[in-house]
Amino acid sequence: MVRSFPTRKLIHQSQLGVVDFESEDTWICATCRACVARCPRGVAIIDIMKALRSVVVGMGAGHVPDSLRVTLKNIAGTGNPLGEAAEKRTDWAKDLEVKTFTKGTEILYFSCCIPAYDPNIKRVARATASLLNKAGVSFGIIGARESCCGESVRKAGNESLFQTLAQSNISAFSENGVTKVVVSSPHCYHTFKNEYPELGSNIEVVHFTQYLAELIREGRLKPTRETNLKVTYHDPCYLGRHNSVYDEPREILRSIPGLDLVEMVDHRENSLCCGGGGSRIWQETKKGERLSDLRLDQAVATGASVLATACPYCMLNFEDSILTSDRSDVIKLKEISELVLEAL
Amino acid sequence: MAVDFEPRIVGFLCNWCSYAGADMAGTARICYPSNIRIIRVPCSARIDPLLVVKAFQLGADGVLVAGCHPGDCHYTEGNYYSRRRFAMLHPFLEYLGIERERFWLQWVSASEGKKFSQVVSTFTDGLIKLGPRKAVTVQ
Amino acid sequence: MSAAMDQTAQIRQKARELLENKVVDCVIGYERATDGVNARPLFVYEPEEADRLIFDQTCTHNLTRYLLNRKGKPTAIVVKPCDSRAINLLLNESQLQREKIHIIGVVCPGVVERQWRQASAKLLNACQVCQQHVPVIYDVLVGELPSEPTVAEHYPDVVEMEAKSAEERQVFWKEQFSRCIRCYACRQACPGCYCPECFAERLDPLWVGIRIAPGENEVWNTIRAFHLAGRCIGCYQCEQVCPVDIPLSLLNRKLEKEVLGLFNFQAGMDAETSPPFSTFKKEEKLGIGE
Amino acid sequence: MARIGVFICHCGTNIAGTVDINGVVEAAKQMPMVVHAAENKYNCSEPGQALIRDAIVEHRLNRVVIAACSPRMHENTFRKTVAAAGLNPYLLEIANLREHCSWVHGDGKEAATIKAMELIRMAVAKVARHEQLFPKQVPLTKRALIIGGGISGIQAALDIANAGHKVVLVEREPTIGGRMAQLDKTFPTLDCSSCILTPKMVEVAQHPNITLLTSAEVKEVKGFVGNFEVSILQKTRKVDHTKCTGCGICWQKCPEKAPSEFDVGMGKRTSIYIPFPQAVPPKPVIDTSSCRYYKYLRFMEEKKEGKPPPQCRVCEKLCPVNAIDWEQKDEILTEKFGAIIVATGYKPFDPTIYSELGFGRHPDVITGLQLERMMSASGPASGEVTRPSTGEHPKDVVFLTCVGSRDEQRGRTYCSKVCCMYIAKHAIMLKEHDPEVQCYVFYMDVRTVSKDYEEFYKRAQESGTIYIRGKVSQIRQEDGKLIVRGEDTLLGEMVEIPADMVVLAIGMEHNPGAVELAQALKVSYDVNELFIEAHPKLRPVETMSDGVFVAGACVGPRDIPESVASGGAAAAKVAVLFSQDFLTTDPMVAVIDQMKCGGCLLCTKVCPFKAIDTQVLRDGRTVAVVNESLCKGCGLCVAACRFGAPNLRGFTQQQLLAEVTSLWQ
Amino acid sequence: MSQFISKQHLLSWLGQLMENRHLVAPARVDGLILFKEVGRVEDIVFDYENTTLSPKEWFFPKTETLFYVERKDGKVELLPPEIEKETVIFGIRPCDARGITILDLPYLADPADTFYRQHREKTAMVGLSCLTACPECFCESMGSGPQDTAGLDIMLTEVKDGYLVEILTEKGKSLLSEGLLSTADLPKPKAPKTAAVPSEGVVQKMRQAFDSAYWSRVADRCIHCNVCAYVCPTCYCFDVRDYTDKGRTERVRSWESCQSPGFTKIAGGHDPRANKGARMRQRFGHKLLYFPEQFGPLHCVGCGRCVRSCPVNIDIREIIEDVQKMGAPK
Repeated sequence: MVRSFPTRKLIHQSQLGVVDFESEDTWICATCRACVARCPRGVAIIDIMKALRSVVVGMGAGHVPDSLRVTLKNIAGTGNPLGEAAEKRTDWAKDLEVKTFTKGTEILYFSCCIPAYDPNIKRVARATASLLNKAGVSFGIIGARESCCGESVRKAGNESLFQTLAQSNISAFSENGVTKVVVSSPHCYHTFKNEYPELGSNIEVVHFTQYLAELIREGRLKPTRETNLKVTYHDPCYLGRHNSVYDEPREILRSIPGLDLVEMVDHRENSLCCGGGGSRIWQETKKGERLSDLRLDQAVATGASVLATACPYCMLNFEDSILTSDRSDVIKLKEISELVLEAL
Repeated sequence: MAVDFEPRIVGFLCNWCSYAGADMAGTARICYPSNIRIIRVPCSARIDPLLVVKAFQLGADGVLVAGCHPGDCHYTEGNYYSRRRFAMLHPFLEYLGIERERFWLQWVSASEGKKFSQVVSTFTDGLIKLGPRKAVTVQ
Repeated sequence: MSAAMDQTAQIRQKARELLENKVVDCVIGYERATDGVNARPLFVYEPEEADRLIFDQTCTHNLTRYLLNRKGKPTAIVVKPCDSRAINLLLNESQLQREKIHIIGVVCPGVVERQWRQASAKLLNACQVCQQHVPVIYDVLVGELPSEPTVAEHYPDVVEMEAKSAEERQVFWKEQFSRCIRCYACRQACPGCYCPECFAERLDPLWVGIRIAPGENEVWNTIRAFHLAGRCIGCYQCEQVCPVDIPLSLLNRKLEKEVLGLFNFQAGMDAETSPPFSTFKKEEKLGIGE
Repeated sequence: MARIGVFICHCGTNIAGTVDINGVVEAAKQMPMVVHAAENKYNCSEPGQALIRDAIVEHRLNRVVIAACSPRMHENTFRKTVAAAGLNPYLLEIANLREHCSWVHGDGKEAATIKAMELIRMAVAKVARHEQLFPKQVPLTKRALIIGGGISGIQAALDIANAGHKVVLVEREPTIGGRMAQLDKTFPTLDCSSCILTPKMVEVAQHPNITLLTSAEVKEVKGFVGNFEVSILQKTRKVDHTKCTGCGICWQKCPEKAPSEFDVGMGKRTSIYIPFPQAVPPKPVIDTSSCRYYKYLRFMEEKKEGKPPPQCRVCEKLCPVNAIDWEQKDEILTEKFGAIIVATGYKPFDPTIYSELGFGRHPDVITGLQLERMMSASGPASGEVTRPSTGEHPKDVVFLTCVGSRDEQRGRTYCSKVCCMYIAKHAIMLKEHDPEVQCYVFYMDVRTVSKDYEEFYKRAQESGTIYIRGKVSQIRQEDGKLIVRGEDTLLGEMVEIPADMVVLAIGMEHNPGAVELAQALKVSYDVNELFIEAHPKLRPVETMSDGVFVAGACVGPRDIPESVASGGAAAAKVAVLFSQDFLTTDPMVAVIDQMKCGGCLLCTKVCPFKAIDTQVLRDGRTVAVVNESLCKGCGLCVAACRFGAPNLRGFTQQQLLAEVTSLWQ
Repeated sequence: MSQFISKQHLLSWLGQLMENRHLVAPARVDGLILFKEVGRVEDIVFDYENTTLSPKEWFFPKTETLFYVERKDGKVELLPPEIEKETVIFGIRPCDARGITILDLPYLADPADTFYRQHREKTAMVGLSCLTACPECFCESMGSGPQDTAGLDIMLTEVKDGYLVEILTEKGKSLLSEGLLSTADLPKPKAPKTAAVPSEGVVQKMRQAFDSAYWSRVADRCIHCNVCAYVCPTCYCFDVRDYTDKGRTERVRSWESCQSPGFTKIAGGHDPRANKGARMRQRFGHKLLYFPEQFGPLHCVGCGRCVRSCPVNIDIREIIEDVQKMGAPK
């Protein structure tokens, strides 16, 4: 039974101004938006959580969880949460012929830091890049000039770091004449689409599943290989509930011949969060309190052999849950672009 | 600029909202400059652009038209039409040399006594700053 | 001039045909004026007279004026594109019945300024920025469709006048209006001015006296233009007929530009769309009263 | 020639405190056409009015200017004073020296006095051009139309009919009774709903002054207060109600079954049916979508292959008075009315959009109204509450409040007022039906707003119902039980309750077709498509459109006492309207000079009240003419017209121009 | 031997006149040539065919206050306006001067119009004969001519670097001091030929054509814009109305024309000359029938302004030819 999280208590405390910033509760919220979607009073609960955290980070009222503090320092220093060197940002694309973005290239592919640096999530960026090559799309990456989108940084309450990251990304985009960006992570998608415009960016933002669905519809990519896999799809909160993108991923999966798509008991707008949003991905979650374990049980309960998703943070959490509950033989974890690549 | 220049202002107020708002300013004893002369009309849509042009021809320094907030009109649609009519007259008068600050359209509801007095004071100050209408002599 | 030649021939032939089989009782067109250079309106009642009809670059008049309160059988009329917009205006304001008019539409490359006894080559300033070379409404079309020349700025003169300071504009208009002799030729030439009793002739309420002086002239010219807001179809006959050459089109075109900007409406494009002052939108932001 | 009298009021010190009254009186004497000017301590007082009356007679005044307080305050008082002196009440103008001068220019006495003089000069210039105006008498049809046969409509109909006026009650459903007829018991007295409703329904049916039109809808409304012309669509019932005696053989023998709308899916009815036993009129209608004969006719029409379905027509054979009439067509009736009362009621909220609650997926999740039908003795289960899935008696019942109310995400921000109480009623009655039942109620707030409601809520708690403060996040089906998962905010923990049955307390919503009716009646409606009253507090049953009244839940969620009260109130308003033989219209309306009208008909397009029609003159010209009963006197046409043909009496062009020019005389 | 004045002397003479008199002369205004009171001699235009508007407005002003009525301490007072300073109109063409003499007939006939008479007495006319004639000039057919001196006080005829001077009236004599004049035996240049218009017997022909349908045919294209009447040197119709302002009533007279819609509207709203044909016939009837019958000469001086200004080219010469061609009335 996952620990019940006292949202209303926190809201009421902040109303009365008696928030206990020392308590761990301020850092529990994964900003999965289930509460905001349901609140009959339209209360902006996520913004309140963000505000509480910015009091801690900004005015030092409490203490930031260690792992998060380290990650924020990395992002401030090297522009990515893992503290890797900025130049190595494009190593994942070494052996694939991926052009660097120049003026006139049609779209910029923004992989997000995890697929760029994390060894076992690199396959997502590589699969996406090869799909774009296969479809003959004019795309490029801007490598070192690009830094973390800052979505989780802002949700962690570090507004000033978010502003610097956003400004540097926006100027990188405008310098290179970027007009359209395709992203792998729903978190980058969310912040580029809804938060960067506040700072003056007006480029077109498309999530990879939306772009891929279009490519398949136009016939520039034709999944032909027969795969008799039973697959269930997990709606990442920032793609589904935050930005109501539900149908494209399913359309892609159904376009793969022989693939049997089954839905988990909680799906689409009622999907259960993997626990990675709102900078939770950079924090330790005690065993037994990991939402991704619960979500994995639901995936297994559908009898599917493959759990598909479209978010690097979800990939990290599910990868971890599969290992800790050693069900790697029961269910495989695949990103949507991997499944499509295998079916070409 | 004459220090004791007292602009002559004609105010057309709609009976149901802005005239009542002016009454409200009265009952609340909120003072405002006394240059405005208020003419009561049933609705802001009753004010014929001819009346505004005639007022300026006779020598008015400023004309204020006040009506209900769009949506509150006692006759449901009156102020929508007057908004369109004066949205056309305003740039046209400016084009003919009557400065922008001399012709105002303002929405004042029956409870906005305070706002009415502010509108009149700002309007009057603007006109004092602008000075009297220039009597252009033509051979 | 050959294009004009065959347009004239087609018009004459069309007019003779209409008159012979009694479709109409009169054809209104143009004929050569007594100075041998310009054109003047012509009312043709008999088929033989059809050969007096001409059409060339000097046919500047807007003939639709003559259609107002015509009784009896239908009338045929030669119509340039700007004139055709006047027909739409009058249809929208239920002054004409469509079945009572037979429209001979003429493709118009633009007409020249009317100067007595001199053939001027300078296109009317309205024609220089005209974006409509084919009538918007016609029964039969004379002349082939030219390619539409696109004109970037449709109101260069108005923009230039708007750039002036309030002081300059006030002096400019005061001088122009002081010349006005209140002959009301601008009203008589305009298809949009058909009021049974013009506001300027009203004794009670007395909007405008008969004194021909700057004060009264200003009210007359301001309100005449404002009564055409959202209705002026841009034939600018008022400016053509003004004996003292007051640039009246500068007034009308300012209102045209405002109506286009605020309501995206152009007068006379069709007879159905309701003109700006006859309708409204609840949420529209018009930059006034906010 | 105008002989104007100016009466300047001290208003105690309100005006005299700032304005130099004597100076103003002297100035007034010099003004054109002023023959008498006097000051008065209090114009509006009895001695003050007497002084005015005497002065009118003594100086043979034919115009009066009162320089005192705002016309919005005492215009009518002074009109009566002037009329009492034998002068036409409209030959009067009021200069507002108090609110617009002395009270707001206290700091500049000298400027205030000059302004006072100029305000009077404007009033004098305007009153000089006033003409005599006479209110007109318009004949009045003393017949009332009531749209909607629910409890409010019934109450209004009975009250008006008992006041001696003819009434036509139009109801869209085959029977009157509305939502209340679907209820079993009513809170807080728990008396049986049909026992208190059906007598009133019968009274309506038998009342000589009431004509009842069921299965009928109002299509179009023309005209104005006192002279409405309404076209009503009488939908065909395929049964001739003049012949039918309501013996019931047909609906007993009809072989075809269809889901009963009245029982909200809890029961079935025959194709030829009366919605419920006590229906009024007790005469059936044929539902052509499910009737076998019509299925046969449709089959033949589409000329499909294969064997045509049976013709049936059992009802036609068995009917002793052969009242079945297949040829009966829809027909439009046009009737004249003096007043209209809208009582179209509400529609229960459809909770399917709450996907997390599983309504429509789990059979045991039902709405409050469905439970009501189950509990109703004349209902499909004749009072026996069973779980729809298994048919057993439910032991654990969970109630959810605010389903479709107080929820911004679903666009229903208002509280529906009755759900908390009918949940308490259900809890009490379930306990009476079966003492082992355990009821749970998930609530945000329990609202007990009227007399004996709080005590009723306490009774429900005492009957063992557990009230849990919190909202339910999800309902899951698990081995035959419904797991209701929600948060108990007082404990601060999540709770899960295995339940046999879940009842959703659905709120009230606008009735479909409300917007079209509102537009036909020119009554405004709000964002929730509920009718808007003329004034929420002071004129709750009137609307902005004269002669049209509203009652019951079509204005907003209302319980039965309020619906009955508003029905009665609307009826009272109609009775007041019908108490006079003629309607006097406001004389300050527009008038069009047909010599000046150019026939462009712009005024007919812009008039908000469609009060301007066209008329063809002898010389064939089409000109505009004002219908003085519809015109509200806004003057929009006067300013819109280029010809200057229309003029607004009381605010003519001449008067307003005179006011403007008087400032520069 | 005729008197002569050089260009410089002429300019200095005009400069002197300006000191104590209003000097009105043709000046360029926004591309138009109009008679205007000039402040500087340089503004005067010498090479022009004719002004757009005729000089009649200096004798019969566009708008004029006839008298004021004021209520002073109970009494009602009538205050006629005074015209103090004298005016000299320089550069009048002979046809316009002839026009003024024609205006004299109705205005100075008993009972004379005091305002017109004051203007006439106080205004001197210095004419400038025409060296060239425009095609639409037909002054000779109307009893005038390029060198017709009727109505003028001084006639100047341009010759090489100066002007021949003919002093015609006492007023002219008092204006031009001898000193500036010298003598020159230059021949008078030949008068230019103007187009002939068959004006003989047009009065009888007009009376015959009174009921002809010709008038409504011609009037078809007329838009009744009053321009012909306002530019015409001989039209003299006006409208009179009273206006009160600040307690003072003023009787105002302004130009009016038989073509304007309300001209003949009588009480009750009836207009005897409502249709276009009747109004067209009224204009040309007055020019060619009613005026000659009442005063003698034709009421047109052939200046051609109405021919130039009419937007729809209703040409009086064409009308006269058509009327002459008309046979006996049907």
